[in-house]
Amino acid sequence: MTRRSPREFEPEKSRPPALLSVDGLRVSLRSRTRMLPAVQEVSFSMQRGEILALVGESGCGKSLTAQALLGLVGKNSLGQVEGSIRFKDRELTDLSEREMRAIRGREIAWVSQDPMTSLNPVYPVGAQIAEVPWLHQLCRTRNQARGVAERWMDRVGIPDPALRARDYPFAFSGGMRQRLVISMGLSGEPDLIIADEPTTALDVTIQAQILDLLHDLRAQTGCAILLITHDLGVVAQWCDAAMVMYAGRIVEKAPVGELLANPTHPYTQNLLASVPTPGHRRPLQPIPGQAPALEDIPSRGCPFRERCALARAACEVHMPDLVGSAVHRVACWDREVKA
Amino acid sequence: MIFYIARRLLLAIPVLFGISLVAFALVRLVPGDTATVMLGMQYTEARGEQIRAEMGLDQPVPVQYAIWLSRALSGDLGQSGFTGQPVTRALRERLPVTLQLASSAVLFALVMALPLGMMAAVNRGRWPDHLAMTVGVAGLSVPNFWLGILLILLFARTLGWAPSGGFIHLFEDPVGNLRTMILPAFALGLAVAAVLIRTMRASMLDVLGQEYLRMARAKGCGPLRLYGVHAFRNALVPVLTVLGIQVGYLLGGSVVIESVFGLPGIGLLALEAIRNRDYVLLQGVIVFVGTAFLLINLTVDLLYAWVNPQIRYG
Amino acid sequence: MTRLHWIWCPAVFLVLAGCSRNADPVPVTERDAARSRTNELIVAIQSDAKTLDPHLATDAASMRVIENLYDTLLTYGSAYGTLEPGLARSWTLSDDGLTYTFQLRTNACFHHTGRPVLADDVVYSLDRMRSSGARSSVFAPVSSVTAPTPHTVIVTLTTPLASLLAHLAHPMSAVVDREQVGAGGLKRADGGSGPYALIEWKAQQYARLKAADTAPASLRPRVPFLTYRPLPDETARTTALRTGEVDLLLDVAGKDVQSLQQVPGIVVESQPGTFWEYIGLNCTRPPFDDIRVRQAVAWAVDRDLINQLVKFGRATVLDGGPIPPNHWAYAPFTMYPARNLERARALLAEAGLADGVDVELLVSSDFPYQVKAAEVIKQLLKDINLRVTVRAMESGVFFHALGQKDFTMTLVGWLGFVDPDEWLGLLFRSGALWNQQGYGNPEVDQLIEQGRSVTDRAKRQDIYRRAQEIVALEAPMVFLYVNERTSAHLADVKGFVNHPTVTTLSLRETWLDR
Amino acid sequence: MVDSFRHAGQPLCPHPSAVAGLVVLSLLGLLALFAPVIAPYDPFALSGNAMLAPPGPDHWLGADQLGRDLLSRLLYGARISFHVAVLSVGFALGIGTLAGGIAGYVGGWIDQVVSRCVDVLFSIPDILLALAIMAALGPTLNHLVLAIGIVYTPIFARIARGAVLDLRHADYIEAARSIGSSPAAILYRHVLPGILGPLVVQTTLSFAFAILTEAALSFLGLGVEPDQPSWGILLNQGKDLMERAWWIAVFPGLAITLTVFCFNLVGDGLRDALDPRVRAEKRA
Repeated sequence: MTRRSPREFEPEKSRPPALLSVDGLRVSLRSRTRMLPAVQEVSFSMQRGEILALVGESGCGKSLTAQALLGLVGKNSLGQVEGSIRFKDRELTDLSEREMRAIRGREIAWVSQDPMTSLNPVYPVGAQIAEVPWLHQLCRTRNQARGVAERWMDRVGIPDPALRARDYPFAFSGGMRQRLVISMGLSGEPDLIIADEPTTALDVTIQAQILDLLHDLRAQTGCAILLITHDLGVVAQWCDAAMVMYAGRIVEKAPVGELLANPTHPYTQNLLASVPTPGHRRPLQPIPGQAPALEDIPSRGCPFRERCALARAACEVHMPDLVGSAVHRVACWDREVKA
Repeated sequence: MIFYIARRLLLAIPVLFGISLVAFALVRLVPGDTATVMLGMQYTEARGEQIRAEMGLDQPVPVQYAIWLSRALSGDLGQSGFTGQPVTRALRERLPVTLQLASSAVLFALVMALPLGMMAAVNRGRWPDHLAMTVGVAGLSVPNFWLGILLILLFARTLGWAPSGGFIHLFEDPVGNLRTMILPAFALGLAVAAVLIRTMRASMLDVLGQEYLRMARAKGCGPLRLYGVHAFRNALVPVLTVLGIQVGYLLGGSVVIESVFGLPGIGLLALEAIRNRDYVLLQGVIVFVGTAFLLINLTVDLLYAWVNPQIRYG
Repeated sequence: MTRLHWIWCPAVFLVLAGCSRNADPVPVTERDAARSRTNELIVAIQSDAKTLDPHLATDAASMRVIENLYDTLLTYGSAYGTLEPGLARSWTLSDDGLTYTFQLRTNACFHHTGRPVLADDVVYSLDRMRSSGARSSVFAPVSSVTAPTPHTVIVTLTTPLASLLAHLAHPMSAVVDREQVGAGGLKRADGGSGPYALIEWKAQQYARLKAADTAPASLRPRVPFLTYRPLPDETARTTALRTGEVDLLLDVAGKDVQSLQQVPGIVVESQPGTFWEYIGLNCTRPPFDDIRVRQAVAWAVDRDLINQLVKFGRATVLDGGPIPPNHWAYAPFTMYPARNLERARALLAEAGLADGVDVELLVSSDFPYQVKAAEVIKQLLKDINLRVTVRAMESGVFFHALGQKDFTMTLVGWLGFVDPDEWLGLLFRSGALWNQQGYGNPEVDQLIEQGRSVTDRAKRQDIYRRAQEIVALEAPMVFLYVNERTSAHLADVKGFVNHPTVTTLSLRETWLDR
Repeated sequence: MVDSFRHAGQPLCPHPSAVAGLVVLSLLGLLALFAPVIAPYDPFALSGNAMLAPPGPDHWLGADQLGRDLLSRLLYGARISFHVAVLSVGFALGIGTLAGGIAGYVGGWIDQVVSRCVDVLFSIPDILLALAIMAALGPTLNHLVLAIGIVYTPIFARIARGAVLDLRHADYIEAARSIGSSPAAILYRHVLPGILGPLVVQTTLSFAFAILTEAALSFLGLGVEPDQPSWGILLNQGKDLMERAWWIAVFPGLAITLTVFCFNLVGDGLRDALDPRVRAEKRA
């Protein structure tokens, strides 16, 4: 908990208009027989320069939320997106695919989960990075684009970029590749970067380097970062605020300090309890059971109740709303008890 | 890279040796020999022996093989027993036809298979997919000689759009040449197209699930760029491998197709050699075709390396 | 970044493929000098020539090309059975019938060397034919050939040979250029002095000829270029004629005659030919060493049915001897008027084969109509318990097997040219080269000898009638039918004469009305 | 993550096309088996009246030049096709699997020899090889079986060798070996089931190829006795009569196409069902 954002956290209402505000986002996936709701009732907003974490176990709908923001689901028969995504005063759900394309990479960039597979193996990396400014007409010539690419490679810490731009992805180590992916995201000079578990595939020391890099770049360019992770340590160290997601729903949302100090939702509490804390010797408590598969998510009631020690009759019937203070909201019938 | 090629070439040597051995042995199992066929009804032991002696066929078989092999190594495949023409010259005369036939068939197969396979993968489970898969299975099931006959009936006999056989040299009459080649190339290429459609679809499906493709979409690539640039080249890698394997089919199939369309290529040469019991020629053809097959596969591997940079440097 | 060069790879491949044409030594100018559809006659043939050496050629395709490249001492007249002067402008026969004296034309020159054709060349060629050629046996009675003057050739015989002139007129009795023979053989080269000279022969594609500059103006063919295109597929051949890709088909299959006749702009000419087909029965091997078994086959075969099914009824059934009705030596007798199973069974029973026997019927796969006929015969002979297995072989191996008498039963054809000796002497004389049935009857041998030495046509007719009766009765061959000879050409091809034999000598007088 | 969701809840596809192929094949097999009962005519019976008869009430699929009933000939031809396919593929399967299995299991110089032989046979195009073998042996049904069998042996050898090599070091094989099972028992009990999947798939697909090759060889005149109603021979006989009697060439071609098509469908279905690699890919 050493690093904090330069700006202290402020209540939402007093801040300038949000960069991104998501309201009632619902993503359904088509199965053979019906539409399965994979993401439900997701609402949040982000400011410029903010690093927001989206936390949860794998399969809870984090990545799907991110892809919905990029308009990568719903434009085909596989899924359907409902709700509102406002980005810089534009309603993204109303945009055509062509308009969305102009936004992707240019205004909202994506840094993907697995650097090992995110780079196209058959093209030199420089060309892949240069593709972004070239596609979005940030440069007039291919040479300029190449220059931009090399500059970004340099900025993300790749030595000798002019030479290495001509290399193919397999010639880079995992950490280097993630840097390349990040530089690919940044080369369009976006306002929002969605980083989908950017460090899971890397080992711990590299992890820290990459997150430091993201952090620094945020400071330099002022872009916002939506960091998707399952790692609370990462959240604690690098993020401003965090949302905890379970079975497609946001169950708790708070500034990072508040969340860590005062976890309210039983799932959040369990999550924290299952992570070792340096300096504190206590037994780790794994969460009993496992997150439900998409088709097993109960159609009503709280999806966590099966694994929750505090489950009660109400949990069987209704999903609690996300309520609470302006900064700390939680969706649990037990919150009154806690409070 | 050079080491890679050298290694591949070295590995090919025992195989080539084996091919020559098989060709030599097989050809000698064929009842009747060049002398008997040349003399036909006028065959007598004495004259047969005389001709065999002239052609060195009176030597013990291992000796014949040794002599033949040593000459073959210096590029001399001997002389056709029947026409007296050097085998290499006969091959050179016929090669352009087969080469043109095979490459036209490949060209046709690629032109047909790559877009269809891609469309099928992109529209998985919908009608373009069903169409492509039906072509993919049906194309493999239609006997190429039957297809050739039907094509002749339809386009040559009924519609009169193409000649029903024979060969016109490319440089003598390019249009005529194209007209003589188009039907056989189609008949020969359909099965290859079928295989390639299936391969292209499968590999495209594989590629479409890859992270770098989602990454490319997230960069703002449109479908053309996405499929045409990012997915295409990756999907091509298995297609090339399969194409290399198909060369064997092409060389074999050209025997039948050349016979149906009366194209004077290597395949027809092989049939003539069998018909005339022309030992030297037949073993020359088999060795040549086997070598060509190996070399083409080597080329395909090199192409493969070109498409897939990891191999290039590895 | 978008690298699409690979698209061009196959295309480049294609072009390269086309580039690797073989380097023929013939200069391009000569190859294509002003050749066009108005001065080129294109003839479709069934297969490519095997050799251009007249003395070695035995296949029809080779003969077709060769006969227009070479001169012979005499040639066939356009009326069947007549002979006309060729290289020899006149000839005389000594009174004892043993010495022929030929006076040669003085204006004949070899194409390749430009040398005039002299008596020495004739001597050389005849000696070459007698010693090693495919037809050496027909010249067996020739004791010597000499050239007393540059334009006189004397052929001396040991016994009179009535058929000598006809044998000399055979297109393969050609006079060849000795220097060309020495220079590497004639298999792929032109050593002739005939009306056409070879420009280019590309295996399986074409053999291209042009009117020889060396020929005297009066003998120059009217069509400057003559091209032979091998089209092995029957369908491809007729299609090529319909689309005008070729001008002339020399052999039209029975099934196509009717449909081609209906095509406007195509002229179909048919007449009885001299190519006849038979079942050969090996008289040296059981079961056909027994004359009764042979006769049983002759009675069991339904010639009309085979003719109908295989030849579309267009052939002429041979129920007597093998010489066809259009020939002067035709013998009007009937030996097997109709299929008679009772007789056939009775004969077999007499031979102790009432339960039948297994036999193999050898045919050449290169002649599909003979394979079809064999299939029919298999079914017909089933009725008398002769269980036939049809075995088809490529013609080369097939003819070798015949020559070695290594067969029991075969179905094949024979092309008679002009002299009856070519029908009977070559086939039925004991020990004759083509007598693969191993048939021998002293009386027949004697008749054949007589037929050769007697020059009077009426006498010969009687002799050959007797011989045919014996042969038909003893049935070393079961004669089936003689084929129609049908040619088809575009209507603007004029002056071509459809000859009963395979000869195409009239190409010299053919012209194009374009 | 979309992908992991994509096919969730989708039941394992039962391959309707493969089932259809199997049904048609069984039907064809029955027709072939009972051809003598079903066929309306003796397939060899000549008839001057029926010569080139078009399809009609007397001859459903018409008659050929010798007046033989085409339907009857096709039915008997199916017997030849199936006979050749089953025996030749059986030969290839037996010899190939044995050779490949031993090569893979024993390794060493035996493996080298077998592998090189396989390479050599692979390098000669199948039709050319079969042609040369047929020319060497002469055209009979048994030789046809042998020639096609030899041509398709290397593919089985290669599959078996690859599979055995993969399995040789698999844990359960090591375990079996460590408890002292004999090599034969290991091969039979452990290795064979492991390589069965790919072999079954290849067998089915090879049936298709074998039928095509038989037809091609017969078409080129290097197949069985020329009066036998092999589909390739029927086609060859029909090709010159296309204009007068299209049915002689069209129906045998359709028969070949249908049969091969069905074998291919079944083979594809089996591959999807049996090959774990493909199954995994499909899931992905």
